[in-house]
Amino acid sequence: MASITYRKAISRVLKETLDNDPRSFMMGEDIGTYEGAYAVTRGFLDKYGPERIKDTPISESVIVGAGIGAAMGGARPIVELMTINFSLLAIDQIVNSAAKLHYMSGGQVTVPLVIRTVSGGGNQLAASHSQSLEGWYAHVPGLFVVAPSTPSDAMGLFRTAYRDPNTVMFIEHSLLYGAKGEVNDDPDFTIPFGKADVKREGEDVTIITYSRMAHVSLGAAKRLSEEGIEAEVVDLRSLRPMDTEAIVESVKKTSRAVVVEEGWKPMGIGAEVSARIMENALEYLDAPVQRVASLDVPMPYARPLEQAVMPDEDRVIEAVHRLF
Amino acid sequence: MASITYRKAISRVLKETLDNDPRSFMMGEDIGTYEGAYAVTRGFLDKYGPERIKDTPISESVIVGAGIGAAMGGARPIVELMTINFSLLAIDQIVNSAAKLHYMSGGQVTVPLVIRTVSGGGNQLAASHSQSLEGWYAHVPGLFVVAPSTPSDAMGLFRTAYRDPNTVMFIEHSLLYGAKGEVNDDPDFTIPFGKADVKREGEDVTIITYSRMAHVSLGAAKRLSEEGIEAEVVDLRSLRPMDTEAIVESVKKTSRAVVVEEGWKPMGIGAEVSARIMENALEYLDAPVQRVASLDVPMPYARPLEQAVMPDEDRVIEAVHRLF
Amino acid sequence: MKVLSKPLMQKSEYMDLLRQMLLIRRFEEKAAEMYMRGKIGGFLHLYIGEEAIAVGSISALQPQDYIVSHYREHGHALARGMEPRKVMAELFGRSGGTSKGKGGSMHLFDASRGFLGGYAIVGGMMPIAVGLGLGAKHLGNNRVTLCFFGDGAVNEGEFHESLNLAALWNLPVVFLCENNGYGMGSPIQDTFAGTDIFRFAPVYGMNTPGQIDGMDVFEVMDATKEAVDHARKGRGPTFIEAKTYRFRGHSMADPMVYRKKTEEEEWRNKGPIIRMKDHMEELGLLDEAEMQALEAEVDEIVQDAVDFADASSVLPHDAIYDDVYA
Amino acid sequence: MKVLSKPLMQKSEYMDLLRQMLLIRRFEEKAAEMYMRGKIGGFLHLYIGEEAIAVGSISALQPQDYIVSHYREHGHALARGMEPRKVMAELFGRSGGTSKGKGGSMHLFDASRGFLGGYAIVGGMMPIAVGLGLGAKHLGNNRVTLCFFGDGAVNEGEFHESLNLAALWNLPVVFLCENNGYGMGSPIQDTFAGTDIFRFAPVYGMNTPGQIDGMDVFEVMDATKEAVDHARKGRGPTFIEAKTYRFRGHSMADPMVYRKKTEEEEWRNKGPIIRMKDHMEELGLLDEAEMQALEAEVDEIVQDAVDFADASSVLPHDAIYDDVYA
Ligand SMILES: Cc1ncc(C[n+]2csc(CCOP(=O)(O)OP(=O)(O)O)c2C)c(N)n1
Ligand SMILES: Cc1ncc(C[n+]2csc(CCOP(=O)(O)OP(=O)(O)O)c2C)c(N)n1
Ligand SMILES: [Mg+2]
Ligand SMILES: [Mg+2]
Repeated sequence: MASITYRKAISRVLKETLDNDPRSFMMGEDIGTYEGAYAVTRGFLDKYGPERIKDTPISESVIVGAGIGAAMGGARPIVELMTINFSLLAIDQIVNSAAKLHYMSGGQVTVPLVIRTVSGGGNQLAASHSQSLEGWYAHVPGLFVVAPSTPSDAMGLFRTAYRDPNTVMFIEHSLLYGAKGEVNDDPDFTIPFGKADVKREGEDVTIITYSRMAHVSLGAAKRLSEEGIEAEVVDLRSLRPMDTEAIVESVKKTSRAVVVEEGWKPMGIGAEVSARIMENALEYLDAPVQRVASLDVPMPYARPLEQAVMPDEDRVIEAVHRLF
Repeated sequence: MASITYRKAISRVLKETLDNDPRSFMMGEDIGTYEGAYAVTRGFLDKYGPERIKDTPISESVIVGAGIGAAMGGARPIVELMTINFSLLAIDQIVNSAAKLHYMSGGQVTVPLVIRTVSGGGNQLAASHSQSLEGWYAHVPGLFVVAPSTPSDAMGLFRTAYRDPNTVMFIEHSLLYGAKGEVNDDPDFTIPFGKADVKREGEDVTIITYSRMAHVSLGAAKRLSEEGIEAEVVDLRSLRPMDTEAIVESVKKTSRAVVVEEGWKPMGIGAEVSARIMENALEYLDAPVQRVASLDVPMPYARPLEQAVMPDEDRVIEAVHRLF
Repeated sequence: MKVLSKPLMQKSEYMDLLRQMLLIRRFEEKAAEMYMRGKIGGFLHLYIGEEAIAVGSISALQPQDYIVSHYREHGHALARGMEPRKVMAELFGRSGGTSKGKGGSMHLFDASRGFLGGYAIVGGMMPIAVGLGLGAKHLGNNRVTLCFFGDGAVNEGEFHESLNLAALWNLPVVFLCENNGYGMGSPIQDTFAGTDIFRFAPVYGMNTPGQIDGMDVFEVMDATKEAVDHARKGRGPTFIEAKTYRFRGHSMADPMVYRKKTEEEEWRNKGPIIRMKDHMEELGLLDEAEMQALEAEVDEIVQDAVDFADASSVLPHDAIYDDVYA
Repeated sequence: MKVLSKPLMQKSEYMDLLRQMLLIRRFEEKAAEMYMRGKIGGFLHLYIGEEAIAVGSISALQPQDYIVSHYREHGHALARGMEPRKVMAELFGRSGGTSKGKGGSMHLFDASRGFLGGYAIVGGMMPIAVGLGLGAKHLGNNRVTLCFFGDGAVNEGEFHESLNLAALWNLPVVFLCENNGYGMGSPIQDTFAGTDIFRFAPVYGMNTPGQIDGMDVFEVMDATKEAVDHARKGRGPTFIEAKTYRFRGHSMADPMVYRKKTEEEEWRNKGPIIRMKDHMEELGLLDEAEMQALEAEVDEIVQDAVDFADASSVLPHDAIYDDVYA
């Protein structure tokens, strides 16, 4: 067990993959010479050469489409879309091809493709560059969607994603690359899809969250603890499939729940979690499930405004208070 | 008051617009010579000529982008995307430009654009051509999203959409074009955004729905009535903004709710409605809000399978029964 | 078709090409009939008139090669040797279909023959073709990918992203544009600002024979052979524009208001089957009796396909959940 | 720059072009400084080295014309006459900024000057430029749209969809590709299969002067004048490829590992300002004192912009909800 950054963890598991499976290669914008917009692939081009670390044109649709084709043909591409905002230029390929080819072919073809991308705000990149759209992909049957919050989860989930015969959206967060955490050295350490992780135990309220908001929630939980409220923090990790059981189990214990997400509220992850609690644990609730999400606006550029738009510890605490 | 089809109603309100506002024009794939994939623009090219009824190349991104630009410059384009499935090829322009330009410019520019498109399944068009993705657009601040279920609603909402200075996604349903209904002859009859319509009153259960599923729900309500359950059918009509008040008011009266949508369940319209009821009317509920949605699979081609995937009266009734 | 004094191939090879084109023609005619009778649903895009392209080009492939196509792909499927029974059953939405009835007319697949799909999103197959080429290159398995698409697809951005990447990475892909002059009801001159589609190829530094006669099965075969060869030798992609015409509407739902009858007539007279037949007759390779025998043979296959499809059951409802994930 | 024996314009016009380029240069240098001091956040893409393009091309426009650009648009904004104060305040994220601090460096707008945005999605401004042209044509207001984008944007499908539609509908749009040889860290030859971007134009039947020297403000001005004229006369769009170089990194976050120092040096020596200055000196239009006065004038404007920005407040939090809907 060593403590490394989220960036390092992803970098390491990518290298491990490239080392172990000659069918694998990476492609994306500026992952080679530039070494990655978030420096995840630093040193990769030197180590693996341009045939396996492929810098692409700025052509998101063919980047993903070519990943699909290569995967169908037996190669194991790992595609990087620089951010989830740009994935909108490839969303047709993801949704209409990757997610559906297995089904439309009656099971004849598979698309074992991992699409890595970066979600979230917080870098003052303004409205078109600060979105959290992973919920859209999790809407679509045929895809898997994971969004790790820690180095260990990133490694465990990446291995599962890579070994899976389906297309997996692997959602990273730009503000987490520097976050440190312990990782398991076992190269066979994997985390199954659809398994949430209780990142903190507590008896009084359940906070369901994922990705960067898991950290915000843990911060809030710590402060709540000081006032005597013990929050259980359930990190979904996997958005499709979603671990209803873990959510319900925790809510049955605490009778109160808050969902914290960085995206917009309507038709978001929080709505889904709330609806699942409604369906599976209504009778256990002492108060209505609260949703904490970004404000319902395009992201403004100015730092104080941007900070006010995204959920923070204060807003999580406020939501918890509303339950008591 | 005359009874006309949904197709005719939309056709009529489009003509009225073209007749009254010289700034307006239409553009889209095969709306001219071919007279529209769903024959909504039959006779338009002859009547208005190619300068106002513009057949475009199959280039969804520039179709929408050009609509945005023309709207910013003071024209009043009405853009047609043949189906919502193809809107994925234009979604970047819709989400990253149309929805955000007003905000990113600090209020300097506006994008008064109506994007008409067709959602839903039921025509055996299989997985990539049968989706109900309007919830995605309703996720995005900066857009308005409406999805009328009747000729009258279509006319009233279209007028509001056209007169609005923002971008509006106007969602039609291919299986509704032949549906008839009374329409108001007043050319100033409009329906405000964010106003649901109670399509049927009832005391026992609330069915919240929109678009074609409003008809399915009404059918179910009729049958439920025969067994003594009076369902209130709330047609959202507008998905952004969504009429929380109408939902809550009805649920307070009935204490039971089912949400019926044609799209997939996770992060869908039903999730959102359920979460809003959770937040605003939990204490009034006698049973957990139920969601009825398409099965969580890509749409199969074979008719019996397709029919089994989409919600029908039986499934709505079943969901209602679960509440008692 | 070049006027020849003597055959360039074995008679059996001529017969085979003719048989394939005829099979497609009759299959499509039967499909239209079945659609009218409500046996087939959804969209049905017939390939009638364009048979020479599928038959000519696919004959240039080896068994390990890949094909991807658009939604007007019955012809490509049959030319690749996919079983007419299974194809028809797929159109019927039955469990005996190529996708067990889940894909339908627009989504034919036969992985065992490298037929990796009809794609219903215009242009959507092109990035995937690039990927198949990329995968083949990466794995070093020497497979070539043949990618069919229409003239309308040229206006999708993906067309260009695909051409550029294939050329940039020198991938073994043959892009074959079936230019039938229309995208639904829109004539190409109303949607494409240029005059010749193939002229994009040189801008990307891509090999191209230019525009070829898509009604001439030999011209298509030769051009594709060269392109496949080029790809197989590691020299990269080729762009072929084959001029053709669809004799029927865009789909069965097409009201057909946008074309002149004289134009249709003209093209019909240039049809691939009529030309092949005349050509073979001129060369003394085909007589009336042989032609009748061939028709009978083909009709039987098609009728058998319909019988098979009709007898095949629809998948049970619980199979709806299969094949979502592998 | 052509060697001339006598000036082609008034001295004041020369001075004006030089002043504009210098203003952009100094503004950008100051912005870099402010970024390092934490006054500016997000991405900051400097225009240093490319000034001749913005200044030359925009000088060919009339006040009613439109401009759209990418995220590297401070130069275009200033050349259009947008107030440096407001631009700097926008970079600072302040209420005195062009978008009240909501847009930032990548999203400058000034509707009063027809400056309709910096766009942060590569290629995203091109369809919008087509639409502005379409709107102008529809409304008959004779406005021309000038659209800036980089060489990297050429590989986005939207580039082609836009060129095609503009050419097809004969719209008054000037596409100006700022080919600085790189998209982030990727040299164009690693991402574009062709050799010359402008060669797409003739395939679409679009007017083009080909590749011009983007370091020569006059060449840019002349080419754009012709293009704007062409558009204004109803003859349709023009495609201009201007060769240039960015002297700095892609953004302030660029580790700059991918370019040779010698290459950078070479281009710096061809820089637009140095060339203009030399040119004017040769023609006897500029002496040392005038240059110093100009620098002082420009420095003062830039310092004033910083002072203004610094004094401007951030919007109050409740203004977050404004401007979502009109
Ligand atoms: C992205 C997308 N846009 C629109 C459509 C609707 N559509 C189906 S086929 C077609 C015309 C395509 O024409 P072409 O590529 O020339 O092929 P052809 O039908 O002539 O063989 C259109 C517009 C679609 N399926 N996908
Ligand atoms: C759709 C999209 N993909 C990727 C990016 C990330 N990105 C920002 S700028 C850039 C390079 C663009 O290069 P070019 O068009 O040559 O313009 P330059 O920066 O050289 O002026 C990239 C890849 C983006 N903003 N949008
Ligand atoms: Mg065609
Ligand atoms: Mg560049």
